[in-house]
Amino acid sequence: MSRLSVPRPRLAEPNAGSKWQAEALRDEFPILQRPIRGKGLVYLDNAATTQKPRAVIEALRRFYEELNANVHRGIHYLSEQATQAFEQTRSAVQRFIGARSTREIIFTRGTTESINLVAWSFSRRFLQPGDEILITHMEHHSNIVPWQMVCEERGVVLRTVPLTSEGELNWSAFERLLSSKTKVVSVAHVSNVLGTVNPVREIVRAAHAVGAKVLVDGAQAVPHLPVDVQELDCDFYAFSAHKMYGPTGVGVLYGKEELLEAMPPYQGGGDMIASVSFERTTYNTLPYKFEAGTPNIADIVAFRAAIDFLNRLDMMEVYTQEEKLTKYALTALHEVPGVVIYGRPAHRCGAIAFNLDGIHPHDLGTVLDQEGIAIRTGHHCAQPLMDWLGVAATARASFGVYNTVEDVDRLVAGLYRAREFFHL
Amino acid sequence: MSRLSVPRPRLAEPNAGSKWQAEALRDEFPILQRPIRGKGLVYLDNAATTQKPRAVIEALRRFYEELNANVHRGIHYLSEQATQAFEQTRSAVQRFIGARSTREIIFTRGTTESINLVAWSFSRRFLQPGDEILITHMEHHSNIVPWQMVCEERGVVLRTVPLTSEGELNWSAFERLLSSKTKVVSVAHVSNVLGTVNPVREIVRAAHAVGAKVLVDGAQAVPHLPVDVQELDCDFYAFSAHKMYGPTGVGVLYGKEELLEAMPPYQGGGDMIASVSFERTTYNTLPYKFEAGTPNIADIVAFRAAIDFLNRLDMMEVYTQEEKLTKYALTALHEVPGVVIYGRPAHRCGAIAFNLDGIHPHDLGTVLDQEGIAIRTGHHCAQPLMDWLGVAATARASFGVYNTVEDVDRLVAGLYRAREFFHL
Amino acid sequence: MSDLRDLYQEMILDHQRHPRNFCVLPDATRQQEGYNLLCGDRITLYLKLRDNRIENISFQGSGCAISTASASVMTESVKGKTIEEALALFEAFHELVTGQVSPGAGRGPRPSLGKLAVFSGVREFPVRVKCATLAWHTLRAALEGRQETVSTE
Amino acid sequence: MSDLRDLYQEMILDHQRHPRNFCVLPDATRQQEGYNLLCGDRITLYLKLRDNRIENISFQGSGCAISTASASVMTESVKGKTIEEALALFEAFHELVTGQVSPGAGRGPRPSLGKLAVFSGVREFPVRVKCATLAWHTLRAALEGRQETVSTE
Ligand SMILES: Cc1ncc(COP(=O)(O)O)c(C=O)c1O
Ligand SMILES: Cc1ncc(COP(=O)(O)O)c(C=O)c1O
Repeated sequence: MSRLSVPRPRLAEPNAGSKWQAEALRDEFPILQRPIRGKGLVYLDNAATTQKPRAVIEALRRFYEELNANVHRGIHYLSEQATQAFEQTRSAVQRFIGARSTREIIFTRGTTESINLVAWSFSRRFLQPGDEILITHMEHHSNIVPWQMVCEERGVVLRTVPLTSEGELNWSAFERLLSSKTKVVSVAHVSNVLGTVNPVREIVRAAHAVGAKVLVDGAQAVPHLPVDVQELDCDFYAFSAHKMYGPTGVGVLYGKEELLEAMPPYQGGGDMIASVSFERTTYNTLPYKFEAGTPNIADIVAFRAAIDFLNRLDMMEVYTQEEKLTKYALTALHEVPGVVIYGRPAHRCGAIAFNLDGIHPHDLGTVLDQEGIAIRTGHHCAQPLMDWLGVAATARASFGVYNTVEDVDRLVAGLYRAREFFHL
Repeated sequence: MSRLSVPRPRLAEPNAGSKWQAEALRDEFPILQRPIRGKGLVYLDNAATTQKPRAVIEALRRFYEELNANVHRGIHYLSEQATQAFEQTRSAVQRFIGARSTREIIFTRGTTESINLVAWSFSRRFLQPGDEILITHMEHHSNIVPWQMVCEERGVVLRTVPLTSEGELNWSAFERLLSSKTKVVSVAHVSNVLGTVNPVREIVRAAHAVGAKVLVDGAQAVPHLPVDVQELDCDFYAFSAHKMYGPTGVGVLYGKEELLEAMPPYQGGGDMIASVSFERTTYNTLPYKFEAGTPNIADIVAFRAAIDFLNRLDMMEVYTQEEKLTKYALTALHEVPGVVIYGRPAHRCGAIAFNLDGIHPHDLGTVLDQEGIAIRTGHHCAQPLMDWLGVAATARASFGVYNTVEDVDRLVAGLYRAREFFHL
Repeated sequence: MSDLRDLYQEMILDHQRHPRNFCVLPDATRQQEGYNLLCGDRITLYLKLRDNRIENISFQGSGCAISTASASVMTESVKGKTIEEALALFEAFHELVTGQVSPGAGRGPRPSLGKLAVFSGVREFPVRVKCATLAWHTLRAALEGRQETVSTE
Repeated sequence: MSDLRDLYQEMILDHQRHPRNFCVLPDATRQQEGYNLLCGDRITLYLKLRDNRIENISFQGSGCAISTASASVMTESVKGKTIEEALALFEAFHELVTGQVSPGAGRGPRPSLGKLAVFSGVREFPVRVKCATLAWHTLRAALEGRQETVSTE
């Protein structure tokens, strides 16, 4: 294949001096050892969900084999141990994102539930008809629909910040849309399609200047960047464990304590109450006020192994290494005839959205799948962004810590194969 | 100890002709092999959460090592396989509880979330100020607080059916409270404290006669009884996987299709929408309309192993064997001086609540824990029931399929030990 | 890639590149939207029905090779057929691509599939079944006179 | 069961069976409720403060052996002490039962624990720490003049 005669960008060279090698991490991920359709798995669907290191899978097994019990109310040994392990994850999360206190860390099912919780509870306490909520044109459905529901219910107005032709937030439009009516700005830290990293610190500063609170959808940021919520000064930060090498069914909502204190509870049930009578029910303190019912105990305990894993890698190093790989991939993809890459943000990470002229992304996905290459195709739960891009769907390759230059090369080879197959 | 000279009730004899022996099942539960405080574990806290058979733990491991991917939107092999496994659990649940269609099976985090979903969504569509919701005095907080929240928000009135001195639903009071104002009756199938089995079929019939819908909190029923939602004819049925040998973080809401169709979605986000634009968002079909965001995929897949396990045991046989063990335990506990057992329902299963005169349940719990015996002590998230019983707290022993006559004997020996220890 | 060639037979690629009856039907008596959640594909179907018969049919929209070719071949296959014949053909097609008899299937003899047989490879690609059946689901909705947009998944 | 005897020392059992200062204080200047979510235990504390000093103190309520004995020994220990002395004693007690210096702890020398030392066994029973400290948390709230019910957990 002629492509291979093109000299590789220098970026592909082994990272001398880096703390770890993506190649070496692959051993820790059992699924990467398994053949898919007779070939080695090239997993480039990390923005949908990441694979899990052995340490996480083992932590799950160990919990069920050695500690399993319900938490918070038990006096017996297992319950005490399970509660301790459970709360240790909360502390680990608190440190991982730089929150002030474990009271600010609420466990949910995922980013989607975290955003719904805020939309529901914050609006009940703080929003009046005529108030405005500001989102952007690059949001995931999870950061659109909950706000639409709130707007419909409470007569609040949803406004949308347009994008530049680069696929970045249009800052002057943002400033124009921001006003004293704006009560909430809810924005992705990193776009799950374009990979755009939004200037969250600046957004927060501008929003706070008009008295608005800021929710950051960090689903695609936490796996790729060092995040410090105090530095960002955001009011809420939402993310999912399953996108950062942890188990499915666990999400985090960080919220500033004084806001969470002021907000009414979301769901009612066990654990979130201090006392119940038919006359009067009083609610528990933070964070339990927002955690009704038996939580996803085992997965929350195992989530800690994922955080330990990322801490060991060092998030700054994760960012640096993935940045190199993304640049390599962008260069390599650009060379493939007919490839269109969506968005050219100055600051990006995680995902690359593209199409191959003359091949529907869905057909491309099927061809690549036959080669053992897993990418995502479709609207990526971001239909308004698709409308803005003027396409029904795109292909998307998204990276994790175990992805290598070879993975990118296999993807590129797959694209050539697809062109050939469809007689292009 | 004199107790041992009392001849054992005949019930303790090996169950000739039964399909399986609790003793034999213990091998399938790794945690039961581990010593607690130097002794074999006697786990009698099953109403809080059950232990997990190896098949469930293995299913989790296998999912993460072989199939892990996000569901519903992926075109690649892993996503296709994960989606298939995920939907197979839905079918297994549908068959397990006798639902008409998989569209009636919604996955949640647990019973608590299932009830919150109905309280929120049903009330929005169907409840007017002045309407009444009827619960009972034996409900778990999860079946009280969500309704209190709805009542406060929508001007609906919460009414409570009192209990008989036996700890059963006071039927004539129930009939008196039921009226054309009643729009929802929400009732535990089995009490998590008294073990009372409520006459759900009769409740449904009476409620339907006045036009009310019935939600059954089945958290403590599904692990112990054969449940057929079509036979019960209830409108909603809620339960938790973690109380029926499955993983934490998974719940089920069964709902009649025409009701679910009429109800607005609960949370907004990915998967629950058909299309999103800033002007107009349309919702997905059932059951996805109620499943926003990435679900707890791995645990839902592994949940199927728990259902297979229970199917293998046969729920009728589970019921029969546990009934014998419960009778044995009741007889044995009654013989211990100073034991007070709460409730004497004619039809019971699962849990036995009791106290030992002169010893606070919490102290009792600590003494038993030193013997490797795990029971629960406290209000069991049923404070109104505690108030009705006139106690702040009770001890509770609750059974699972792996509990044996020896477990009960160890509990009883522990009670004697506690009496001795506290100089009674 | 032998499996892939089973899926994308040459006739399918040809219909994708040159879809037949790909136009608006000015004298259509029915029009129906279809939408595939998975690919984001959309199709609009135009039908001219007369005396219980599909006198003319066309489609428009954008989609993947499978859904475009399926719509194209479908229009050719059902043109001139009665409603009953068209529905029976859908059942046969559904069985072909899924390996399962469709829930509403009648008991009569299966009609001959003709050209539709080129879609037999879809059976090995379960996630593509929705692409292959989108046009057909849309057709059924149109024949049953439903109003709302049909969506698969 | 040697561990158990460390927890339930005879003096604790004695105070549980015969709690001291277990009554309502008619001339109390402050009254404070405390509540332990875990056991469902409730305590009401009555205080007579004069010139920054706990002139008299009593309690009522129902609880487990640890919480009852702790409340009983506490009333004995703080009676006659100044508010600062009582709070310093709480810090020392907290350290005794948890092994951790309490967040608000001052830097001065630790006061002598006296009888309170019988609660040293609690440290090995983390879930019982809340029982042992309920009375103390309630005392602190009373001294700080807070209104709401204190709850541990
Ligand atoms: C009767 C009853 N309802 C509801 C619940 C709540 O279940 P979960 O905590 O799994 O949401 C429980 C469990 O404690 C229960 O026993
Ligand atoms: C930017 C963004 N926000 C929100 C979500 C929703 O996350 P989850 O499905 O885990 O709730 C995702 C994941 O797809 C995402 O990429």
